[in-house]
Amino acid sequence: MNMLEVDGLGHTYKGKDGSHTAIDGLDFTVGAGELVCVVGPSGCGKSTLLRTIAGLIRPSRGTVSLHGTKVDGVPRDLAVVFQDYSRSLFPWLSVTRNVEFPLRSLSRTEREARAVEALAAVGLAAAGKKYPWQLSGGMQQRVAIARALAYRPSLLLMDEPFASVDAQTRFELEDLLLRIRREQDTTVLLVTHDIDESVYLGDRVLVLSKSPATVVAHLDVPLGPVRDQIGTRASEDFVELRAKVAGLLQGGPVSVR
Amino acid sequence: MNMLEVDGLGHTYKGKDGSHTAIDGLDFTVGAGELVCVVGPSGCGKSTLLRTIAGLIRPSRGTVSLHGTKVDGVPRDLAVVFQDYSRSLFPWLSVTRNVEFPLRSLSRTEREARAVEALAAVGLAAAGKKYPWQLSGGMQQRVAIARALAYRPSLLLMDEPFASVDAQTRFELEDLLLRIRREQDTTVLLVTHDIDESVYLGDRVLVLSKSPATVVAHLDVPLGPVRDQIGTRASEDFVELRAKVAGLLQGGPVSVR
Amino acid sequence: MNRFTRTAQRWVVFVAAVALWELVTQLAEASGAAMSFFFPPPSEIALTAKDLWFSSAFGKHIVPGVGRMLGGWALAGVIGVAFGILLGRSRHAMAYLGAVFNFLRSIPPPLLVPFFVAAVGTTNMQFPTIVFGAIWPVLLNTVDGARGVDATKVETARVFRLSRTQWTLGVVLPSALPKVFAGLRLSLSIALILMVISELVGSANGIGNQLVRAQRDYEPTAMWAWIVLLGVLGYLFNTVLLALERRALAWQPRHSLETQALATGG
Amino acid sequence: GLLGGDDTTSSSGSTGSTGGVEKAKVKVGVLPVVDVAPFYRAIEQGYFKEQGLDVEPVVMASGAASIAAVLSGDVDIAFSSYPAPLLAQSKKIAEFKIVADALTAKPGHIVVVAPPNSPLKKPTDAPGKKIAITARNTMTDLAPMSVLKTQGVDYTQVEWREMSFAEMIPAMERGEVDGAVVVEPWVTTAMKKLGAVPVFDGASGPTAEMPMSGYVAIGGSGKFATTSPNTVAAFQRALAKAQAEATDRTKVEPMFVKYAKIDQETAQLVTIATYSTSLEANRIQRVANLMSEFGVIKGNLDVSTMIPSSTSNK
Amino acid sequence: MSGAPRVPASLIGLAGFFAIWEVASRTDLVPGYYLRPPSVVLPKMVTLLGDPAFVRAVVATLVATLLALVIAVLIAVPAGLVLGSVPPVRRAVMTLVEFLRPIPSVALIPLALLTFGTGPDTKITLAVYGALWPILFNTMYALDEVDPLHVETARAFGTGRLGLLRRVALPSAAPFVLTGVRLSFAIALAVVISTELFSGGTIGLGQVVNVASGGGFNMDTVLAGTVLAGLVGYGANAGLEWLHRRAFAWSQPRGDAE
Ligand SMILES: Nc1ncnc2c1ncn2[C@@H]1O[C@H](COP(=O)(O)OP(=O)(O)OP(=O)(O)O)[C@@H](O)[C@H]1O
Ligand SMILES: Nc1ncnc2c1ncn2[C@@H]1O[C@H](COP(=O)(O)OP(=O)(O)OP(=O)(O)O)[C@@H](O)[C@H]1O
Ligand SMILES: [Mg+2]
Ligand SMILES: [Mg+2]
Repeated sequence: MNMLEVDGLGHTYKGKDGSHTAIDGLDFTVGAGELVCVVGPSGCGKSTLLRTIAGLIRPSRGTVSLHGTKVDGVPRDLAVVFQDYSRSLFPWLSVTRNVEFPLRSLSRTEREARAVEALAAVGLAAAGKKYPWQLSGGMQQRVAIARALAYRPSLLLMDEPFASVDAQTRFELEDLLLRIRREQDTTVLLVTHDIDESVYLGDRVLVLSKSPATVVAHLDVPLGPVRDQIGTRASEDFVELRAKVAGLLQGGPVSVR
Repeated sequence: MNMLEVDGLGHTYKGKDGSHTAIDGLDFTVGAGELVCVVGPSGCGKSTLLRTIAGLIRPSRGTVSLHGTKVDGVPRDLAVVFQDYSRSLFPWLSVTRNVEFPLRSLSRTEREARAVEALAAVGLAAAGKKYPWQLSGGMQQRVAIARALAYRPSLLLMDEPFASVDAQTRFELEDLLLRIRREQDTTVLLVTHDIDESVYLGDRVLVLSKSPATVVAHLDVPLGPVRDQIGTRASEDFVELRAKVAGLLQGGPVSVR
Repeated sequence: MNRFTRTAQRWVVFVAAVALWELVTQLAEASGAAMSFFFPPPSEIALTAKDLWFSSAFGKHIVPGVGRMLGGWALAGVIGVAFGILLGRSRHAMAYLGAVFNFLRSIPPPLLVPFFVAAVGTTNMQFPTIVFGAIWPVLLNTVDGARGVDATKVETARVFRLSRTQWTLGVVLPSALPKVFAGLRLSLSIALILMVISELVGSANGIGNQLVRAQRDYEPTAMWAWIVLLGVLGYLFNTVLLALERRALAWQPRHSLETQALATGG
Repeated sequence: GLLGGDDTTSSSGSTGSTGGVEKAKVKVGVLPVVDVAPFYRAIEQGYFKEQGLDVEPVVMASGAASIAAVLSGDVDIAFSSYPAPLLAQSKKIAEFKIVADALTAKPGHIVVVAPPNSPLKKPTDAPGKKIAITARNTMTDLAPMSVLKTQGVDYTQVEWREMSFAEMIPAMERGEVDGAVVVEPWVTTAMKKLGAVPVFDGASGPTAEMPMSGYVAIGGSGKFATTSPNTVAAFQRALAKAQAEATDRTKVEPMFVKYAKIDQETAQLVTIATYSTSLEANRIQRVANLMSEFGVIKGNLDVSTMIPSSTSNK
Repeated sequence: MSGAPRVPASLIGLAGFFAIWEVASRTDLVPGYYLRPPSVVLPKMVTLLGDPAFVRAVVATLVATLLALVIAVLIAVPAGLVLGSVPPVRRAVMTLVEFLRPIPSVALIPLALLTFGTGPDTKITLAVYGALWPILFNTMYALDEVDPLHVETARAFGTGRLGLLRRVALPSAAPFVLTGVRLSFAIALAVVISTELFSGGTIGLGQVVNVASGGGFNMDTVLAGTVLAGLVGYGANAGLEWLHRRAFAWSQPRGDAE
């Protein structure tokens, strides 16, 4: 069964001076345990899409269904890594407390264990006692990732989660995500600007058009469940898919650069 | 003559619970009109380096000199694109007003002309009247870039300026930066996590070590002043340099993936 | 900057002001200026104050009033924060209660005396008067702070389906806290002022009662001594509150403009 | 020259000539009480105009405020209950001159009342009881204390509670106080609203016919009372004319309603005290003596020094 | 307290308040002759508003309040900007300020009468003194909360100290400063009315109430004055809120789903 079903979804932001249609008539589904990458031009409506799925904004048109029931309000068992990661951390809580914050149903020790584990996974084992504003941009972003992972959601929405980390860390985090997805069978919807990343991570890649976003293509990525940074990226399939996505994004014929 | 001279630069953040040395004993110079890319692991101290050069924090050790005079306070003719672009925009000003903010010395019409030009250059001609919070992440980042460009500084410091835009836009902005640098003879120091980008853009690439940051290598990029996205990236020199930077960053021997 | 210069900085203006006060009043007295009777020099006030404050007046006039004032202020703080968060985060609460609160807030406390006299009687009205007057700065500032919770943080909280308490105490309250403290500091002095005003009616003791008696009995030195006592009390309570504030807001990257100034030497 | 000519001008002024007033425009600080009813009548009937005065009433909130206003020179003449200016004079704040006497207590004007079920039924009940007064060291506590003292009751054991007249009535109803010292129109009001009963009269025995209030000005070099004797005399003449008419209820009742905001019904019931037509130092001296007796004034105060030399009343 | 300007809901709230008062007064839960019910007070208020003398008094009170508020803003905002951004000055001045703040203006009335006379100067001066603090404190605290990155951005673009205050600190502090102004309006109104009430001398709502309460049970007039003061403050607050919404649309809360 489909975990997530998006049906005729559209959203228009209303303002005093005119309204702005961010997304329009989006249709797609995501199966349970799938990892779908979303790519699209800047400002096309990817963040808006994630927000509607998370139930944070009520779409102007269409529906989002989770497990067959229509989303109305924030669904359970959901975690989001926001694009604006620095603002999504609570400045009055230390890094560890930030990660522990959503885990209120757990016992204290379990909470701590989860936080320590998640922070170690993103390479921030030593930063637990610091406050968010004492961290670099990339470190803050990793705290936000650690918080989402520690929550162990069944649906994980990530909005450009690796934008601010260096290449090396990015690779490690990508592999971390793949591993966790395998282990916990998490469904992931991940927005990225890195075409390579979308192909490397995704079971499928959803290509969106310019604003208002519509679905341009829905590509399957037949690279198998286990991937590795060097082998996979060097494979012919990978290079071909990458070029395909890039071409779709440019809106022109597929060209390899 | 050297435009920028960094000499034994070190900075230690002091906190209630211990202090943290972000950078230590950095030495390098940047010639006038050069474009130097800085790469380094997340949290190594790149943003701290830019802040000391901009005179926003006083370094604990060492000096920064511009045109041979020691920096004390914010130097003139400087523009910064901050990593945390969304917070660096003023929420009470419209996009156009944000871009006009630093152009106080100009006449009103000239200010407006510059803002319109800069916004058009980053592809936001239509967003001038909106407020920053009505924009997507990537659009906000482009506003911050437009603001810095409209200022026409002689020294431009950019902290991961293209992290939140899609690949296509990123290419366009990279080329825009190269063009402006050529036309206005701007000296640019640009922090990036994208190794390809650092090689594509830079006259030189400065590779920093893990925290506390020290200079690992200072690579010349002999790709000539005019580059193009398809040709340059496909060139052998490019691929080789890219691999070299990646290797240096990993701290191990150079390996090509 | 070392401790000593900081302390010196803290007191230099105060000491200069008192010195000037002394000088002016002494000169006025010496020249026999008309109103000098009502403006005694601070040295004289200090002597009277010593006798007045540390006599039996302490237990009789100072302690009960100050106790009421502190209690009233604390209650006002709790109510103000609670309603502030409610009104700041709930459109409905604001729609229904906002008007009533704005109406009540605008009634000058002395005009409210009839209500309190009617409701709790003449002798018991001090406490409600203090609470009623001291609520507003906390309430309004809390509303402001609660409404100002950053949008991304609101969304983060909603995504993780925080419980109501966690949302209120863990997100809204901390982000409103700096503004709450601004309100609490304003309320503190208002509570002290209302303590005095409320002691004008129906009471046989209290600083306000003594102050007005000194006024009526043409004893300006005593009157000034009571006024100075209010200043001293205000200063003391404020100092304690500031220490509390520093602890509660320790997480803040202290204070942006100040650190800027320090970091760059000006 | 001004000081030298004082007496002659004032005597010529007292013959009724209006040409001699030094200051035609006079500001008078008054309170919204029954004591000033004749003053308003004098304005309404043009008695001040007859004397060449243009009198502007400035309504103050309390005797103390009125005194402060006259001290600062903001008003030329201030109405006040006597204790305040006498106390101020004894502290040598300024040279107070009593320009005119306003009201003298008659039985029923200042009364200690108690609600019907109060334990305070007679003067001897007073010790240990809570009794509401407007303020300490005013007529509201001095007069009853004096009465109690002469009856041999221990007045020091009374617990005085300070509040406004309006608050005394609900306070008595709630039993917060056992009684209250009220003056007209509140005596009437308390009886009407609460069925309050008089316990004893505040103006009886030692305080019978006690002067309650008057009009004061400031003397001394350069001050109104000294520089404008003719004006003072003119004021006295005009006011005296109205005070003399005040024995006629119909002439003061409208003033009660209009200026003291007493409702028609109550106004018809209030006891009207005596409005003095003369200014006698020895009568007012009784107030000073009363204040000395209870330690409000330290030492003795000679009220005769406070009567301006130009006084037209004998 | 700005929010959805839903008139019906706000009226329901106010109506509820008056209903409770009416019931309390009618059932003699409180002495009804003393706390007159709104059904008596509100008509009385309307009657009084037809009396030119009363209207003059209300206008006098309002003008004094507004004048005091304007003066307080002109003093407190610049002072708050300086105190909030120059730590040494802040340290030096705050000690004195903390001594002065808790001194009630009511206690200063006699001294003010002696110094400024019975004219409107007294009440305006005292009202300025009372209204300064909320504006000053909210300005100072708002400066503490200015986003450091805004400051850094402006500084990086060569903005000087004054420019920083005017172009960054002031706009980002402005919404909270306006909240301070809303607090201050009520305080200025309270001080003006209290001064009229306790000192007299000038015409005003406070004096009307004082005169009324001196002459027997005119509690209807007293309460009408009280309700009117509340309505005046309510109106002023609504105006300031409207200003807030207009001027600071950027600071409106976001992130709540409708
Ligand atoms: N205000 C601060 N107080 C204390 N420590 C800080 C502060 N700012 C940064 N640091 C620390 O200094 C180090 C360097 O931070 P910086 O922001 O310069 O890193 P960066 O190289 O820009 O990293 P990134 O690529 O993730 O942005 C980090 O370890 C961080 O924790
Ligand atoms: N609160 C808002 N009010 C009005 N318009 C908005 C608002 N938020 C977003 N928009 C508009 O909606 C469009 C889509 O925004 P969104 O943030 O979803 O883009 P995005 O795909 O995430 O872009 P990016 O990759 O740059 O983050 C943009 O054109 C933006 O201007
Ligand atoms: Mg986005
Ligand atoms: Mg950084």
